[in-house]
Amino acid sequence: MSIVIDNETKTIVQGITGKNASLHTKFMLEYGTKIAGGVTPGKGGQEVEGVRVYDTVHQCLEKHPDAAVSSIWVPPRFAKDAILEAIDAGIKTVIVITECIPIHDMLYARQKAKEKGVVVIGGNTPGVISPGKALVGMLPKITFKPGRIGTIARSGAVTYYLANSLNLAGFGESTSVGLGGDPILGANYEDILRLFENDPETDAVVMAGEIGGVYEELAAPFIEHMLKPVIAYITGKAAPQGKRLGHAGAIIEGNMGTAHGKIEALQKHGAILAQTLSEIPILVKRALEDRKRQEKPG
Amino acid sequence: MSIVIDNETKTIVQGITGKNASLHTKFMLEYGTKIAGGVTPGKGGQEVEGVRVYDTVHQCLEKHPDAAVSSIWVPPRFAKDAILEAIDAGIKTVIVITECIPIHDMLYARQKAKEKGVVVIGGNTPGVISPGKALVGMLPKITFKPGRIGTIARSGAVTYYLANSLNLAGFGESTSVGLGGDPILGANYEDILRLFENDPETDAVVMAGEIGGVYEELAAPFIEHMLKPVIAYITGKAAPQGKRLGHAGAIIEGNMGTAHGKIEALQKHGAILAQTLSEIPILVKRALEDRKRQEKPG
Amino acid sequence: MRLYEFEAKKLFRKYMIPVPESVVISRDSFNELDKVVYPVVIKGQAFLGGRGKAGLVQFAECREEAEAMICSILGKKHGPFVIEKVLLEKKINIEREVYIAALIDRLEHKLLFMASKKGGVDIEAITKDDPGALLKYYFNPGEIMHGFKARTISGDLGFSSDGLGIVAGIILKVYKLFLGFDCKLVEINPLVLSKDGNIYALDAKIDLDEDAMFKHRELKEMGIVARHELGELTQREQIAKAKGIPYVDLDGDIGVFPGGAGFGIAAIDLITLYQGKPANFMDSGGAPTQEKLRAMLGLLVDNPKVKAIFGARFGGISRCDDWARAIVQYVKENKPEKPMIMRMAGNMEEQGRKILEQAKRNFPELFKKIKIYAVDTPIEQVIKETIRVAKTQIDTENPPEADTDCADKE
Amino acid sequence: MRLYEFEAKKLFRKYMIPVPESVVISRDSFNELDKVVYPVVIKGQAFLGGRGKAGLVQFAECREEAEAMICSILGKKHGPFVIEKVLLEKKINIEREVYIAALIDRLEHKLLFMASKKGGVDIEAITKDDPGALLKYYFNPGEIMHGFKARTISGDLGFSSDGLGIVAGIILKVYKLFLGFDCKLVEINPLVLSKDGNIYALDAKIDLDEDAMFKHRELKEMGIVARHELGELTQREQIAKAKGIPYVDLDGDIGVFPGGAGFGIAAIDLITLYQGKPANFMDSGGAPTQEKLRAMLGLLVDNPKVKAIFGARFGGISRCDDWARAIVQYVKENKPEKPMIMRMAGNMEEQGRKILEQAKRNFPELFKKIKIYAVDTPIEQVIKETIRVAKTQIDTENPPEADTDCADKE
Repeated sequence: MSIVIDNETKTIVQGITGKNASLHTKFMLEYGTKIAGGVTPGKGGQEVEGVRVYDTVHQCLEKHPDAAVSSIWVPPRFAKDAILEAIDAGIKTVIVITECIPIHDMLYARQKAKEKGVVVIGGNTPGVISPGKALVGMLPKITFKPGRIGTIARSGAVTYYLANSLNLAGFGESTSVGLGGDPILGANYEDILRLFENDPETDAVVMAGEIGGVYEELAAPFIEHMLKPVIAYITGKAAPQGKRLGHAGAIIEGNMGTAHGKIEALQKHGAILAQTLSEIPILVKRALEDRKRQEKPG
Repeated sequence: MSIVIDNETKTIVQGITGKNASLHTKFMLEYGTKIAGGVTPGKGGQEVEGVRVYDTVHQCLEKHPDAAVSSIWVPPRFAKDAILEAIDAGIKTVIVITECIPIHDMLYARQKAKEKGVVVIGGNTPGVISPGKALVGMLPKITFKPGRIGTIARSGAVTYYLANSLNLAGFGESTSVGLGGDPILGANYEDILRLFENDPETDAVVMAGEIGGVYEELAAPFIEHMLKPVIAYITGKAAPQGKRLGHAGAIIEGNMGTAHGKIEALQKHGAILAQTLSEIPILVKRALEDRKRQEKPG
Repeated sequence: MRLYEFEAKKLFRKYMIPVPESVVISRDSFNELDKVVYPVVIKGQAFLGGRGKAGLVQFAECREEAEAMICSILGKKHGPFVIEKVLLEKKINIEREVYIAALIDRLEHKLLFMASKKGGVDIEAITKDDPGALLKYYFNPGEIMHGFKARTISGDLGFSSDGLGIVAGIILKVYKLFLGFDCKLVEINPLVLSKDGNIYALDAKIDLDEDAMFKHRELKEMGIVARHELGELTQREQIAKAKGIPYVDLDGDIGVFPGGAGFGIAAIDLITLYQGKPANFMDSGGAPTQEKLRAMLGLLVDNPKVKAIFGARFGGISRCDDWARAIVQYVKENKPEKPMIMRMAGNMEEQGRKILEQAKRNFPELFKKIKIYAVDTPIEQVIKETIRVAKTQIDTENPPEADTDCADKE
Repeated sequence: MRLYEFEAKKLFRKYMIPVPESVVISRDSFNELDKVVYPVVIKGQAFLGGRGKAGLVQFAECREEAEAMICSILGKKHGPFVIEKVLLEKKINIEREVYIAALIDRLEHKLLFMASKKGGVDIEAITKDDPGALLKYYFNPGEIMHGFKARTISGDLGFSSDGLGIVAGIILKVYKLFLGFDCKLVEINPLVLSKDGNIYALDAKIDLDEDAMFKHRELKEMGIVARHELGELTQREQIAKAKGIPYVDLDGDIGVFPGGAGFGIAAIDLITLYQGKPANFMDSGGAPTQEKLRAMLGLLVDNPKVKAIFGARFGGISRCDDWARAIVQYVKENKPEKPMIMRMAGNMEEQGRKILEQAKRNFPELFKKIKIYAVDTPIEQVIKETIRVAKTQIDTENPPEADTDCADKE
């Protein structure tokens, strides 16, 4: 079974009647993702791509009590409320596609999720894909191939480039997780690294980080305790201070969030650093071979 | 050891510089109550009856970490904050003398106390006395005599009359607890009945109730499980509907809080009902004799 | 403290909870009728429910009809209360009615939002037959209501499409008003969806917490001041309130001059138990001043209904000597003729007794109807004697015509 | 998003946090000097700290002195920022100074109130030597601060007597402002007790959350609009913002036309790694419209600094054919002369390629400087070629005089 989602996972789409959400509902269905229902307040009873729309998450769960994952596609001003609604209704994993969620809002929703033991991924995540099994979010299916490398990145585009680099070199992905580009994230690198470390379908992990925040630094100590190799790629070495680069979270604020700081922390704790995208599959290959050699004598 | 307070208990007086609080600080000290310090924001460094005043409960507890009880004498608009301060500082029992605390304020403070396992008595309690040992509040010492009857009442005056009736008949009090006349109370009858039931220094309990609220009704089922006799005296049989009789809590609202309802509930669960104050010691005596007779053959 | 429907609706408007257009009319504001559009609903303003059955809610098609109906409603009694105002509201054609309320659950010590699809009728009656018809949503004290919760409730009430969000918005506002004004209850029964697709709070019930009114100055500006939980204060109650004395007028002839509130309640019971009729409830509070004690006595002596006064002091915080001094001074200044039967015990009892005996010796005529017992006389005996004495008083002292301006209007 | 001190103090006034009387002066508002009382403190308004050391804080005893100082400060550079405004404040005689701040702790995901007795100096420097000098009080997200907590903090700061309550009041207001305006940081360093017994926020630092500004319309009324975290937007950045394009001007000559934000950041790194200089950061967002894609290209083509454009599309949500169509239309309409080296891969790659080849055939002259590689060419190679091409471009295309009105003012 893949981490986060697999082919049995039943999901909900909150904000399904929105333009992006309805388009990607179609793509998700095409990929084989099981969608139990959608939710848009006031539009209960409609259908989107054959998926029934409900007014509230509660109403959707009454009809589909086995739905365990919800993805959030609502505008940022409604994101906090939508996450809280999913938590209150009993959803166990919330994947927040919405970007630019106000920081205090996301902190609040994150806290409530922690109190209830709910996993939140995002905001501003491109989603999660277990290639060949299921996809929640807006990752393009064409980019991913089934395989045994786990990937974690904050950015959507970088998630694609990672997979593309790996695929060109003959690798594939067990699961690719987008953590999200917002400044406050539900799940962080350590949460997902932990899942990959325990995932029998994953041999190595590629994590891509970028300027802003301290999530990469926070995860670094955990890497030391991992048996599986972690290849890290950090972007933003040439980024200017005090300016937001697209992602709401990608800002260097004072000394916090520099690429240098992240690279230093990761290297110190045993991650293998890649300088360019093309270098990544080479480092993965080398790490897996090293691991094999080490295992033989032992 | 007596319930709630005894001669070793170290207490704090919040709002000590007020007129009533400073007068009763004097009386409490005369009675032998151990007062660690007083608190009035902005008056730290002063003294009241030889008791040092601090600006905050935290500052007082830094100097007197063994203080476990605090009494609250501040005006009603500051009561919620004062109770929360005591809880936050680590006080384990808060005795709220202040009366007419807004309902939402008291509900909030009560909830926080429950979360932290703090006992709150009151608001609008006349206090607690373990005769001959300690007194927290404004109960007049002259009225109480050491003995083996526990008393619980909402009202101050009724607490005195109960003790007076008992004392004239040769009884005395193990502890007398005023629950308070406000509509929302921290401790209720059941909480204190439970303490008396487990108190080796108490043989029987007299509880006085009055119109308003449902605290008497809520306690009734517990009486059935008690080994010690409970003599109950309920006032307000002749009270008008919808009018507040002195205590903020003493209002019959619709069908809630009638004396009739309380008497019925208590009688149903085995309490012995007294019609007048003079009847109380007679019923106590009879109940104790009955108990003794029952114990002999057993 | 119950508000009139028209007062509650003022608060609704403040929170943008939709109510029908309306005017309030009393005997001296009939000219407000000029503003009314017909058909109109006329509702007598009362503190109790059951107005429909009592004929206090009527529909008028034209001004003549309205005037006649208003005249028939104003001055009518509903329970103990006389109708003094009517609310005239645009008539709404009802498509659906539901019930919503925010209140304090005193058993659970939580905040409670209740909703039912069965609005417009007595909710207690409905839930007796069908407990499931009343939905309950609990909140911790101080907890805010999130939008999704309001939508969930709105959905549970059966609203969908545009109505879902509109009703959710009203639910949020009701809850905000409940928290914002420290209410004990905010109830809308019914909340209606009109045939033309609008949503209105047709009725409005609010119970305020009198003890929290200091936080809400704007209430005074809106003309909402302290009253009983149900009903206005009498003139004498207003005087007492101004002096800081908790005082309630009752119907009898025994003036009650007790110590604290708790014993005040007990005294009323005992008087009633022995077939007397208490004229009042009163509470001295802890450690009353001499001035306050004299004012308390004055309220009883000046009440023409009162034939005899029962007094009790358990000297604790309030000392017996202070109490005796206040009585002596009051009697010397006011020379009351009403008999007073009292008991004094407790703290400083001996000193108090000396003060009273001294006064009796010096002014035997003034004190001849005043008796003060000591701790060895049971309180019940003192009460019985007061009742007996009251019965011996001639009734000319208390002409029934004089009642109306002070007593509760019933 | 950092506010200027004078902007932060406007918000302080709104929350009744006491600040000294002041006026703001820029080159075109010298007449405001008429309002000033001397002695006065003159403070250059900048986005960075260390203003004292940089000579941006001065004291004037009279108008002549003030005018001279203001002239010396206006136009000065502080870090990359030019001083365009000064704040003139009544001089306060300081008895004590402390530090307080409310902020988000991103490690703990909590709200944090910090306080130190050592105010008025760089708090980071102080805590390096003496970590205990900085007191920390954590709050859950959304949690309110109770009065007692503010008094506890005030007491921990060493305030007592009247000061205890006054400072506690300011602490409460700072925290309320922090929550009320969705701030990332509200800092007062120093908060001072003056020799005449008053308390003032002498400095004021606020970082707003740009993504929460939609909640706070009044900011716009106060003249506070979106800017960089530190620093104002350039003219081109403002144009981009108006079109909904995340765009940041950088200093180089390679225009960057990437896909998402994450790869945009990576592209800047790679260009720099290979000794090129990126002219910008840009982000198309997911599934940009044709119109938006053309506007993005326009921003680069119209920038005189840009010598060559590097483009990359990983067709995912945004399909390669759409991307190709936008480029073809832009080129046909605008006939740009700048070389463009791009890579297109992923979803609908084949269709995209056909569109481009067709256009190349039909308009060979227009497309002669445009190269589009496919998935088999590593992205690094495309970048290297772009850098090489940019170096061959003659400099007349980019006369240095034209820079000033668009580029970041430094």
